[in-house]
Amino acid sequence: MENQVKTNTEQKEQQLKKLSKMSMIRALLPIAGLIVVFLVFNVLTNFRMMNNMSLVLSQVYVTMIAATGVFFIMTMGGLDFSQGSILGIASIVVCMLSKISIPLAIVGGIAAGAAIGAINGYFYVCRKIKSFIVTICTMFLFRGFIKYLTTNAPVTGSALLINYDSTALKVTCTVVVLVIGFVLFRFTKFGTYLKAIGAGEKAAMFSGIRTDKMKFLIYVLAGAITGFAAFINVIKVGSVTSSGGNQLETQILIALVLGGMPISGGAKVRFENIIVGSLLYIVLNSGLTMMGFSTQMMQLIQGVVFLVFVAVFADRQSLQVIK
Amino acid sequence: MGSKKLSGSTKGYLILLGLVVLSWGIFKVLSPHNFGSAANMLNYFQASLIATVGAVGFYFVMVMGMFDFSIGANIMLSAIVGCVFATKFNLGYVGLIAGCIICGAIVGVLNGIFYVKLRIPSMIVTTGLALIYESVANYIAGGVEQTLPANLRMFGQMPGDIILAVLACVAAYIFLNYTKIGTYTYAIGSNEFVAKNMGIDVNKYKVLAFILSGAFLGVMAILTISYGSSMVAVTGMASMSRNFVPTMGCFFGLAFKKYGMPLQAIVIGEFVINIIFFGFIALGAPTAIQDVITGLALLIIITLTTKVTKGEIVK
Amino acid sequence: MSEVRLQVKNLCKSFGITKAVQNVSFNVNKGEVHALIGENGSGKSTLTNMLTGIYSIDSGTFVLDGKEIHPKNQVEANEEGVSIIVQELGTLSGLTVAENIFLGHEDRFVHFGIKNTNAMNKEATELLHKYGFDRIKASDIIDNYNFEDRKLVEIVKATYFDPKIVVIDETTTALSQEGREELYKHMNRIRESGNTVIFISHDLPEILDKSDTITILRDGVYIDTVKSADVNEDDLKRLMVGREVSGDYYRADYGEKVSDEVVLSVKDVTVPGLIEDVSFDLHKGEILGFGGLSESGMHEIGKAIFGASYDRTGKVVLADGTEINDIPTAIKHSIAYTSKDRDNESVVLNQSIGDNICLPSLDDLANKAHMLNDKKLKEFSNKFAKQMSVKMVNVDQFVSDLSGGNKQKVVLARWIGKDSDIVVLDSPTRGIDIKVKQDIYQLMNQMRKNGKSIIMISEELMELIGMCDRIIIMKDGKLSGELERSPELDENSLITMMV
Amino acid sequence: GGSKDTTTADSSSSAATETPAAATDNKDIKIGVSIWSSTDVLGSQCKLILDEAAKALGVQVQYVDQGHVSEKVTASVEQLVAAGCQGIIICNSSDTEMTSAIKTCNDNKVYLAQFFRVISKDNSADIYQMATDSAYYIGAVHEDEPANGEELVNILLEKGDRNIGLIGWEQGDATWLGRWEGYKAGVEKWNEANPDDKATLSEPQYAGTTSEGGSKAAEALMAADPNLDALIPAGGGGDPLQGAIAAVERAGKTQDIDIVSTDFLPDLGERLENGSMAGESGGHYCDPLIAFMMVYNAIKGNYTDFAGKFEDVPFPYLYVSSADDYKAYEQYFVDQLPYTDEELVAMSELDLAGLKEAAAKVSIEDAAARAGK
Ligand SMILES: Nc1ncnc2c1ncn2[C@@H]1O[C@H](COP(=O)(O)OP(=O)(O)OP(=O)(O)O)[C@@H](O)[C@H]1O
Ligand SMILES: Nc1ncnc2c1ncn2[C@@H]1O[C@H](COP(=O)(O)OP(=O)(O)OP(=O)(O)O)[C@@H](O)[C@H]1O
Ligand SMILES: [Mg+2]
Ligand SMILES: [Mg+2]
Repeated sequence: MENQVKTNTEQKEQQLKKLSKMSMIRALLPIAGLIVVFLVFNVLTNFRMMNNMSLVLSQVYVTMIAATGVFFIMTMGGLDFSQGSILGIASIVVCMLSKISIPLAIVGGIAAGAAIGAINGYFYVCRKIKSFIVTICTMFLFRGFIKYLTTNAPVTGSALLINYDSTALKVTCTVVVLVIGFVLFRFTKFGTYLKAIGAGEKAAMFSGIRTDKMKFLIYVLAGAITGFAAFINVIKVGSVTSSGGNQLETQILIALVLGGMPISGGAKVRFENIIVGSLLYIVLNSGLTMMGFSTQMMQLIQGVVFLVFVAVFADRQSLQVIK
Repeated sequence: MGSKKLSGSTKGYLILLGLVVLSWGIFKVLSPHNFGSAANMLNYFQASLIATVGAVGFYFVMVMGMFDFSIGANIMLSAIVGCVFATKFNLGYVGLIAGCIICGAIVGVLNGIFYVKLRIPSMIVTTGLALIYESVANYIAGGVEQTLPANLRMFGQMPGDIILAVLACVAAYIFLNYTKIGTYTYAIGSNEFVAKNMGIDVNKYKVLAFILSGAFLGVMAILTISYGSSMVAVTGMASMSRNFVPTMGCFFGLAFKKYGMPLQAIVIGEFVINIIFFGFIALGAPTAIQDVITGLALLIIITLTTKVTKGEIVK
Repeated sequence: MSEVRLQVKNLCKSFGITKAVQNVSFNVNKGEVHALIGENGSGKSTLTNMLTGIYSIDSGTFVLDGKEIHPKNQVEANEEGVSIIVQELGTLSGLTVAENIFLGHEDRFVHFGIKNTNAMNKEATELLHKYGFDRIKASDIIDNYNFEDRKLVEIVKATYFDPKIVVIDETTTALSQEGREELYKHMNRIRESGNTVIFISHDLPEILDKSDTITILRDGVYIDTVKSADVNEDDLKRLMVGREVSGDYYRADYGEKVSDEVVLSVKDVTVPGLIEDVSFDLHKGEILGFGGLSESGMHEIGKAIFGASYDRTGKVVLADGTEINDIPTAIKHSIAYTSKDRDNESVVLNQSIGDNICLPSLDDLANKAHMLNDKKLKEFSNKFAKQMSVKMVNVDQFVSDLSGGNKQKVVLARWIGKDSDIVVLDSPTRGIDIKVKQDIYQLMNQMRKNGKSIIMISEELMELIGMCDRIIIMKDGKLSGELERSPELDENSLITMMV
Repeated sequence: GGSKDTTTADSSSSAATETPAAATDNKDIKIGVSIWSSTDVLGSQCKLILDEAAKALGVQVQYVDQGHVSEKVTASVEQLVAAGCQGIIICNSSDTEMTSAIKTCNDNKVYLAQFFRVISKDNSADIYQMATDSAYYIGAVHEDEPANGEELVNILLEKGDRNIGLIGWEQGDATWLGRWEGYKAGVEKWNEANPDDKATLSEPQYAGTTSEGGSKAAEALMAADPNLDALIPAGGGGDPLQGAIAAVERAGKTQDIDIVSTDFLPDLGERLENGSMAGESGGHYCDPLIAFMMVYNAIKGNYTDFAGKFEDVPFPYLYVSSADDYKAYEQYFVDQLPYTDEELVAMSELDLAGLKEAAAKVSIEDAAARAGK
């Protein structure tokens, strides 16, 4: 009897070790996927992708920066569909202020993004409305503002902005945001708190986390980060039209999910999800474009590839109910 | 004094009718000449019907806690298929109705099956599938707008549109209140585990909800193309912009679920949004501001109907 | 004389490597209340869940009235004449009372695909009337009713069709005295009508009082079936645990003087609808117990102290004058709290043991630059998990994988790690077996000796009597009496104050 | 799929520029098209003629749909460059996007021409200068939108319409703004000349690019002004126009409200006959063809020295205001493409001045004449 118990626990230990190994592998799967996809496209396009890496990457910066904020939101179990409108509004602010001074424009963009984030946060946290309802409403609302502000002409920024459009600056900004995000997430209590809120908000609250304050601030932070991304956007684009930032939210969602992020957040998220996901998204997109498919065919392939990737990467064990 | 304990649905109706009267009153005062006559109101109501039908169907999916990003793609694809059936295959109204509804339902089946079988969150699955539907719609349409000839546009005007929409809403009402599907929809939405233990085939009913929703979106497609007369197959997720109006209607339904009158709330809610929308047009406000108003109005109405309970967990 | 109703034959069920039920065989008779007991995780629920189609059977059979049954879900089980009232909440919000009662059996009211709601409501109303639950209205949304009434609806749901066997799985812990009486009444009625109740409970006196026959399981293995009349509590404990369990796992000391030093005072605390104008002091090194019926408001006391109750008025003040109004302040001033609702309010289920233990202590563990060090965190959580002897593979394991008792240990490890001076324990031994209980009592005693102050809120009167220096009894949201520690104290003296 | 090119194609982006003259084989030439959508009505017409031209010349084309979202417009240029295009034609949405586009092309030595669009010399002087200075930016093929707008308004005014409702598609879209300017100018001129018989132009309603949007906008305009006697759905791919017509029909005002627009409908002839349409301008789907030819010739080394130059190529609209007009249009622009393969090859061999001339000449008569010979 005693013996049996012992072997039982040993077995169990092994099984658990196996399980944790499995989850390790699962976490590595998107990275492997990224590498494979990258190689496949390079072979198919005669390594043109490799040769033009800086061009391919130039589309990743805004998505990746904005995804960092959304990553935090999703970690704690929320959603944000207003990101595109935030980028649009913040870009307009950056454009307008850039005529006065560039640093002011950056600060203004961040402030505008943070303000919209605060509005999201207010309705979500203080009025207890589901985050996707709130953010879909604000997405609509601010899209209206963008259209209004661009009715007579696109909002153009100062001509000086273009001087900032260098790969070095964009890379630096992205890396800075990512590194700060990573350090915060991984090496301070901030990350643990976020994960705890995502994994069990009530228990998190009873462990002394000011969950409401935290949730509110994260929405503000995500808004601010996207407001900063607006600067990177504007130095390249130079102006904002009524569709500025359109569908950024969907891109971010797809990117994060491709990166292996569980949509319900919680303890299983990894910071790599942002980087791997954004890169995977861009590589897939650029790769398919380079292959020279027609739009329809490309979209068909995109849809299938996306579903296949998610079906393979998704960690269903941790989700008991999949909504 | 006496009305201290109003029944839930009475309260709900009072709130909604109050909103109708309030929004009508405000704009009538501000713009008495070109707003709010009985004929105008009928027009506004008609304009609200299209989204109402979609929202009413989508409610089944939403109540179960799932989401659908392929609404717009579904409407687009169904409208194109219906139009092709009606015109290219010369099937007339039969083709239009059958084409749209069957196509919508098939899209629903696909959404449901992929969601259930792949076990991926519905939000993600439907995003991926929306890409595919758009592309398929484009292959069918071949880059030409599909135009419904004037003699097939009965559902774009009085009384055809009202009849179709009323039929659809009644059907939804019956499904929700007088069939097992309705009960099980709420059961699954409330607690999937318990529902499963009660012997409910959760997956089957999830797929059914998607099919229902899809078929109603098919009806919405009929109304849409009959109203606008043509449909073009866009790509690059541009169809997503069609998602939001039905979704917002659904939010009304969710907000008023606790009063026991979700479908009615969707109907009246969409009407209110349209009253406000046309009110602003009558005032000559720029169109862009109307999006702002729509978003804001919805947010405020939901805020007013949501009771804030401290410590409640909302995701 | 009694006829066999159900034969359980060589039943087995494993979850992965956990052998939950191993080759279990026994008989259940007609017209009896047949109790099923055993420690946590001994396989009781697994067994009855197989009987009612919630779990599939690995091997073995159930023979009901001579016929093998293999229900695939609850509805099929109902058709065979078996129903269950589950441990957790079994009603669905958003549905009406009638819809809940007939869930899965709507077909009776469906003609040509259309459900006849009126007929359904009418029948439900009649049933509710028959059961004497007239205040519950069939057409109301179930959300309008509290937990207790919802359980009553479940009783109707599970028994209205006169099933041959009704399984009642730890339902009583969720019910107030009143609700329990209601339940007992119906158990009796079922027995009298010649049908059978399978009754699962951890409350041994209740088992002895209400059941005719008792089957004991241990670690998924069948141990014995005995007549209630032939055994006493100690016999049952021995059978359950497999060795002699001494009765003295409570603290043994009496007459020790508690310090006069007040560490925390609760002044005129009111939480609308729950507690009213409550005031008391907690002393250093004291274990202060709170007893009462489940609805008496005693659970809210813990939350009120911890700053976790909303709409609270009145004051909770520490010795140094600090007022506690929210959780972070409470934790910062060395107050710890374990909730009755362990899975929702105590542990973050889908997070690792390590993170759970470190969560409130992260500020202390961070360096001057607010940076955390993985190694340090791991050492910290390992240390306290080991100290609490949490059964785990490592601290990276998710809490959701742990058994109830081990989850509780994780919660305690967290607060020991935080080195809290005031510890509020709400139902610390709820749903926990004797071994772990013993550990927890020893720990409390140790903490007391180290000068910590403990508030213990419990529905188990024996542990209050056994552990507390002082017991406050609550009734209808108010303090209704206070008792000092003494060997003479017995349950009756508490109960008279409670009801 | 165009991924079968050999290794020569890979280094082509640089090879093309170092030795521009005729060194490039046609099959290695890849021209990128950055377009709002290659799948909607106007977009697929453009694609049709571009594909035909590419086939005739034996070059590859590659499309990227950017939906006129600024970020995507600039990204599309990068994607096309990365895909190995040696030349790109682009329909951007705002002038400022061209800064990044030109920069990307300069950096990678890829030729660039605009279609349907031109950088505004007055409003975006800096960008215009940058384009002029660039050795890779060739020029722009574009319609005179204000003139187009004025022309359409005049058709209405001459029909006696005085209360004109305006339906735009996307706020701030450059083409729309140009047309709007024209409508306003037309009405202003009329009012100056006829102070006693003034015309009014409504504030625009925006329809997006859907037919329901058009319907709703038209209904709103009709509701807001009961005396409305004319509608201009300014564009948006044809769907808003369809919707607006449907709304007018539904309201039973077909005879009372005249409609003009800039998107051709499949049943335009019928509509001009029964009065549900008063006039149309269109035929502009050949515009990208000219840009394509410019880029093609630049790659081939036939056109050179773009630094310091800005090739401004105006492209005429075709106006159709009677059923007969439309019949001819339908014959030469709908049922068949206006140019045969040989004509396309011939066009590619024109010099720049010749090409400009060919562009200016595009008309129904011209197509008829060429088809007749
Ligand atoms: N769904 C499941 N998956 C994995 N293991 C399970 C599952 N359900 C039960 N177990 C395990 O099976 C064993 C028996 O559990 P069961 O729930 O039957 O115990 P119990 O006797 O009802 O205990 P309690 O008194 O705590 O309710 C335990 O070890 C438990 O952890
Ligand atoms: N839902 C579950 N899924 C997977 N494994 C489980 C589940 N529940 C329990 N287990 C595993 O079963 C093991 C035994 O659980 P069980 O409930 O029998 O413990 P126990 O010995 O009764 O402890 P305690 O007395 O603390 O409840 C646990 O260690 C856990 O790993
Ligand atoms: Mg257990
Ligand atoms: Mg159990």
